Amino acid sequence: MNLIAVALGVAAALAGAAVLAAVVLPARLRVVAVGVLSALLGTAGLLAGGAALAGGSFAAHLPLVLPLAGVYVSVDALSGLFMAVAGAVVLAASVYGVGYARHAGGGRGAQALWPLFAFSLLLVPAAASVSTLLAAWELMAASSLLLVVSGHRGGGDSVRSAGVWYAVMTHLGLVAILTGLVWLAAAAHSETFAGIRAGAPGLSPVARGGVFVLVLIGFGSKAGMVPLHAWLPRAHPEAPTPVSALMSAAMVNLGVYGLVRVGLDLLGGGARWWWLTVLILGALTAVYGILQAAVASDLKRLLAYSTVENLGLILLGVGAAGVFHASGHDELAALALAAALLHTVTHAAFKTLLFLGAGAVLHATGVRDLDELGGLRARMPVTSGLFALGALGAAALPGGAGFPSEWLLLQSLIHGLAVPGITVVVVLPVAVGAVALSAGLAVATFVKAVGTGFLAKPRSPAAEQAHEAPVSMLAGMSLTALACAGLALLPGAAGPALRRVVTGLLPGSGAAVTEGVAGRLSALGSTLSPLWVVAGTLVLALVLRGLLRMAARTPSRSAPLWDCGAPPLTARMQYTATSFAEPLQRVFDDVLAPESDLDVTPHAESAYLVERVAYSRAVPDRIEHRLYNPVIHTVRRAGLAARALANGSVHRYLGYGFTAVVLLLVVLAAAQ
Amino acid sequence: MSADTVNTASILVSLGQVTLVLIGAPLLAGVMRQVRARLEGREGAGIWQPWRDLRKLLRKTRIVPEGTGPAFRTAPLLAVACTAMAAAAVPLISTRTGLGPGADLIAVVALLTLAAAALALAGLDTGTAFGGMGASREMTITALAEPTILMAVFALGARVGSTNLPQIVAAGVQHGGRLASPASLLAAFALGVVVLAETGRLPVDNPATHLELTMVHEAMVLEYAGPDLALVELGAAMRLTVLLGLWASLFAPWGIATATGPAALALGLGVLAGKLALLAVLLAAGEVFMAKLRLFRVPELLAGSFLLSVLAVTASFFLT
Amino acid sequence: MNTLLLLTPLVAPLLAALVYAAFGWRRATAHAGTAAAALILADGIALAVRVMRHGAIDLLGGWLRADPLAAFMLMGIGTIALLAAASSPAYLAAAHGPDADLGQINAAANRRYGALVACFLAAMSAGALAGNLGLAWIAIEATTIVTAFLVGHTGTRAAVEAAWKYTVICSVGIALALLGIIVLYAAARHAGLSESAALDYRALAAHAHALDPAVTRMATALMILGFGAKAGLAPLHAWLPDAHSQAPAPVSALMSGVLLPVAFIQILRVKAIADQVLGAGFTRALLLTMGLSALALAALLLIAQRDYKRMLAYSTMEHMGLVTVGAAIGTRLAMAAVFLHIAGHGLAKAVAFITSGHIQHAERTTRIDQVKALAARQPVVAGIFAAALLALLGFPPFSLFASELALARAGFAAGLGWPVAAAFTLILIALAALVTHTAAMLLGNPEGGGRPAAPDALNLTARTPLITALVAVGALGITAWPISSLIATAAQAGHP
Amino acid sequence: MSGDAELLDLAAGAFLLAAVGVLWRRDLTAQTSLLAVQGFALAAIAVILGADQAHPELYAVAAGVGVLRGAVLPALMRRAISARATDRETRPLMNVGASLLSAAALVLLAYAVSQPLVRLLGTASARALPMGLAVALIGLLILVTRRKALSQITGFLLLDNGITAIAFLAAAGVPLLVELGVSFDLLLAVLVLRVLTTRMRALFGDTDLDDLRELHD
Repeated sequence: MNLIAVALGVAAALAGAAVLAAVVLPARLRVVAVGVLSALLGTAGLLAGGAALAGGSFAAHLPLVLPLAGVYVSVDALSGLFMAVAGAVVLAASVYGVGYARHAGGGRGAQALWPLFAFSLLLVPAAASVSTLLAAWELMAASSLLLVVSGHRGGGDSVRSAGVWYAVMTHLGLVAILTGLVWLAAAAHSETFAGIRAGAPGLSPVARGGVFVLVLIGFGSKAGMVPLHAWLPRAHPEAPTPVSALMSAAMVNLGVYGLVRVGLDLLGGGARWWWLTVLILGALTAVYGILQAAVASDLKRLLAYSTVENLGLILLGVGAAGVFHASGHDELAALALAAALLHTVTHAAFKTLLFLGAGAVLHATGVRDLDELGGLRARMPVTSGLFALGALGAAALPGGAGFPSEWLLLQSLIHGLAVPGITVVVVLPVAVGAVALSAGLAVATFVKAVGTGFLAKPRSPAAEQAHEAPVSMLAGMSLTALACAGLALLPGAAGPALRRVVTGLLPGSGAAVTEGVAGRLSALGSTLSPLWVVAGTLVLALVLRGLLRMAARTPSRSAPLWDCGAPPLTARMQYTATSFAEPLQRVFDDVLAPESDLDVTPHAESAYLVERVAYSRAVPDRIEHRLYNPVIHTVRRAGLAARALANGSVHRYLGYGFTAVVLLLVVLAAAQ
Repeated sequence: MSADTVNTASILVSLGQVTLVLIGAPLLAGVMRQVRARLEGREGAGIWQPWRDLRKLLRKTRIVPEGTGPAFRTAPLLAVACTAMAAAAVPLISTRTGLGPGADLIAVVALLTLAAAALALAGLDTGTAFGGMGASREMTITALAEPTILMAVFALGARVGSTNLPQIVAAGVQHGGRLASPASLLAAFALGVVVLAETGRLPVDNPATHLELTMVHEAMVLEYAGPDLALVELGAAMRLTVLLGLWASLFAPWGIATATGPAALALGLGVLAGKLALLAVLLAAGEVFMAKLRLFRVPELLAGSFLLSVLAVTASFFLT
Repeated sequence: MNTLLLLTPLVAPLLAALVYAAFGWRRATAHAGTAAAALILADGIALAVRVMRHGAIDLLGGWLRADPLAAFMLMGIGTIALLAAASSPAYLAAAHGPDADLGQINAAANRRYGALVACFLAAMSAGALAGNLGLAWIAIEATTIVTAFLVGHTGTRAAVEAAWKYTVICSVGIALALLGIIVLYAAARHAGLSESAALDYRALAAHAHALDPAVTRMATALMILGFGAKAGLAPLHAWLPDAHSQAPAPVSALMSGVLLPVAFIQILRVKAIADQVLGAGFTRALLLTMGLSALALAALLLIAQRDYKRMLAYSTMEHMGLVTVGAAIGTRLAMAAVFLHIAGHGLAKAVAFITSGHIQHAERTTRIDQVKALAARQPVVAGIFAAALLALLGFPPFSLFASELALARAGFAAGLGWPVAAAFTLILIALAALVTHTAAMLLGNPEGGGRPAAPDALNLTARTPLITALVAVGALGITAWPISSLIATAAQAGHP
Repeated sequence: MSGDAELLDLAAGAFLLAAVGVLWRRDLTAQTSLLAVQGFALAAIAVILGADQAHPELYAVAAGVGVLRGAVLPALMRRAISARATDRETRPLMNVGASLLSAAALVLLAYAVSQPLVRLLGTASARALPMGLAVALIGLLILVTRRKALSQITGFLLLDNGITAIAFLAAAGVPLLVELGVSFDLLLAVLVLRVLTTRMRALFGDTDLDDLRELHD
């Protein structure tokens, strides 16, 4: 009996049960039941994915489901990877969700939608026909959309606009994907992936290119690719935390999945310009995302933009893989692809942890603004520690989950210079520069997040009354933290799975990604053994500490801060997130175009005495301003102008008909 | 590749490098201060002064400021440990270091960044205005220096087809002619600028000043005293040493041991000491005639070096 | 048996109409309409089974004919009539209100309402069962006349205005159709068909080869234009928003849900004939133009929409436009998608309209900007409304997703990629507008404004049919096996 | 035989002239009487055709048509007018001259369009067929350009007369059943419109359709 089939079946059953439980059970029971069932659902997904990664596969055809199309399901290693990631995230987020939802009230609707969303995340990678993929895709979009707006009572207008943006952008993406895939299916005379695979080589380059561009737009928008990212930093922060985690760590990945599935698998690679486009857009996305994150002071918004950055890096890797593949260097392609996929996994791990941590903070203080936080390390130590671990991963520093994957990505790019072609020579250095810049800015960003959010002293009453999160939330975070640590120290453990996925897509590639003992990660003559690095550092630290202890004659004592002998320190003196980011913002002034305004209220008596100085600064999403607003305004204006078409005059209405009839008759008369 | 083999000898080499840097770093700092003093017409305190300072500081009682947390307490230790780990990985005396294949250039850079980040967090943890200011500025500079380093790595690694330090250095030793190529010259200059930035030297930062407007690194560590301060100072010196050493081994690898024989090692040690001393003197001399840049001019400098490293990459492709 | 089956859909509602005319609208008679609707539905199902078994059934020499399409339409009429009739009592009860803008609706008005709705059902059943252009025309025109008073039911200025526009525009359109019919009749007679056969759909299709192309072209164009007016297609579409916004909610539901499709299937039947004479090209071009322009108009006018009932009406126009594009594609898959879409849209739109009626009664306004935070104040109403709109926007699991998807596939497979792409782009604009307006109505917290919740805007008896209908749409989207074979055969008929 | 043809042409000409007259005259009363004339012309056409093609049942149809379109409907209209004596189409959206010119254009169009049908049928009666189409188009024109509710009803009736005329000329009338249905529907439609007109008067005080501007986007 096929384990994948069983696991998927169980997952479906669990999803149904969870929805039912959410609808019928009373609030308190409901939260627990849904949490447990969804956690099991995630586990089932994890198992199914794991089985596929271990070499299993599964295919099925359900003709009666989904009218006029029927459902085709098939799971291979690639699907398995994304399924496993999604399952793992669902598992952690569901456990966490028990505590969170109990606090948030756990409305019936939201609770019923959660398992649906989770299941759709497993369904998308399993789809094996255009219709199935689109149905699962749209199911995912609908459920997540409703979950995003489920918090509208608290959030008010921001939630509403987030929901509208998300709905429209995701549907834009859907239209693009639908057009592309349906075109592909029509051209290949088959609706199933197998048939398309068979028929794709016969397509005209125009059709292939067109299809690719369309799916790039569609899947790219889901993956937050600049300039189609606008929905992401709006929707992710506004959603309830477990939902944000699921969206940021699992849903966006599926954009990458779609691109790989269609571009590399169904279309079997393709022209070089496709992937150069992906690569360049990925680089842009990475840099733009991290820049916005670096100057953001809303914690969840910061994390959302960091998601944009990491997805940019992943797209960069995928693009590089495509370029190498198109140039016939399948080993390099395999390396780049493995790097991208590994980063997908690691990003999922640390981003889940970070979002859950941010949710715990929100849950404890009700504040998302880093400027209002601070001093949490004393009040919620566990959360702070776990968040710091996640931040280490996001900053791609040794000991962090992001480090090995970004290392692998750089390796593939560095070796890429072997590929001939002037474009490559021009593009690859820029790509490396983008990766490097985003890595550097990521360090600054997450030092800011941890330093101003959790360290120092509380800057608001809310932060002072903060308390540690309940057990279930901590449990969810700890699970993720374990995953982070594992990926950070033993990335090589993911080697076999990655190789299976990669060789499945690029048959030409040999064992480009090898893994040795103790999770050492090697790529074409370079090796990274994060375990040794971290262990060595820790050993050295301990030795030093021992030496110091011996050297110390008197025990350490505590004393008030010196602070240059300044009067007692108040929280207002601290550097806030905004002030921390100020130099960076100044450096990248031209890119970010921040809007700051300063109004000085002079004293009543004299204009020279200042009574109050109000300074406000906002860093709007510039792309959004420059690109979207004009479009929106044009459409609005068109709509207002169009009102004249229905101005109420019955004569005008009849006139339409009269004109049409006369025109028609004239045409007919002329046609004789 | 011979560099891949890890054996007791190579591990000993690494340990040796660590201890060497631990001991030698303050000396290096001493040399620089002495040179500056002399050039400025002062007597100078002698090259051992840093060591005396450290000894003094280490004897003092360890003071934990109120309201600071684990970040503040562990940061100095972590910084030193990271730098030491880097020292173990970078081929200073010999290309046969303990991490062997794991001695990756990117890893080394990451380690040094980690050290900087730890101190920045410590600065923020104090909750003082100065701590935050220092952290913010330090992180800005690091963030901007990172690309340059990695581009330089790209330029050097692309040629060898690996970012493994021993391999790069060994390649440099084998065909020294390459070192004269425009690529490596440009990379050398770019990396040099970054080294200055990363180690908080002029014109980016002035280690000798405590003037609040200009402080970067010093502002971060203002709250440290006693043994912790000693660690911080030591860490800074080690950072300088390791980076200079790295620079030397990358662009002037001559004399570095490619084996683990005692003679070779001794030679390597001597040559290294010479190179470092020379670099230190040059650096100190340079600083005498240089003024600190305004903080917001620093990015221009770094941008310039980034440009150079990009040129280095393209050059390494076109001109070889 | 057959006679019974074919006559019930006409007689049952007429009887109900008599009941209302005789006894007026009271507790005892309130559900006569519901019974008639249920009869129609049952009859439709029975017919479907029978037709699938033994093929089409004729009566009165082919004037009434039950083929799969007719049976399908009857089921649709029955279902949505059931929905509308079941929610009529609640609507009328709520319409009795102190507020002036809904107009005083007294017993006489209720009596008229009941009778007219029943007649409306009869007329639509006739239109569905018509096997003959003449009868079809009469039935469609009859619906206009009957519904004119239903549109003007509330008797306000706006209602009278809407009724006038509705009657004039639809009569003109239908007159054009009549012109087309007569021209076709002349051609058929000249081709030697007997008087009765010359208007008979099947006979015409059978002897299509004998018809004169030029004349048929003119006839077809006029008929499609004319019936198109009643199907809410450009250019004679303008009555639609006015009538839908003024008619009582259940009537709007019936119009959007079935009246337009009943007119639309006449177009399909005409197309089946014309395509044999002229080839698919002519009707395809005509229908594409009309469908796309309907879509474009709907999308444009949705953007700056201020009235949520008009919004729903324009959304109907959008869907009819899409369905027309599907008809233009005309392959089997496309036609199956068209029928599935008609079914799903009918149900969802009916629910949406009926709910909008409840919203109107609770909020005393139909302006979008005056309805705020509905989800917080009236969770049930808002939930049903939101679900219906999600269905209309084509989100799975609702069946409209499946049909739109199949439609796109069919379009690209038929080489009509560009029109389909254009259609979906327009749908995207429409979606943006609908989502924005709906979000503005539903989301937010009540402190932000809006009236306190009306006590029980939707009691159990009123909400059950709506929820059931939504569940049905969802079920259809997951699997359509109960009607899939019927749809398939209907799609096959005349569309090789 | 040829005499019949001439008679037919005569009747058809009167038919068209009546339509043009309706377009010309602003006085609603005059319009109504012209409408009556046209109804009788239509009946005459039916009679002539009946005589010509020996369709006895056409006489019955003719009688029905004459009664309905010549007497009943105009009577209905007149009653609506008599309620308000001063009903004049004072300022149509398109002034009379222009509408007459466009009517001429429409007549030409009608001729051009109906050629295939004429050629196909080839009968003497068919040659008069374009007149019917022209009347229908003129009816549409009136619907589009006249402000008064009653003028719109007139236009609608013209449209319908034109169509019926075509039915007679092209195919000697549609089946009786259909003919009955059509006429019945027509009657009802006009009744509905009349009721609405009276309501409109009650609510708006006038029947100027430009007052109907409350429903718009």
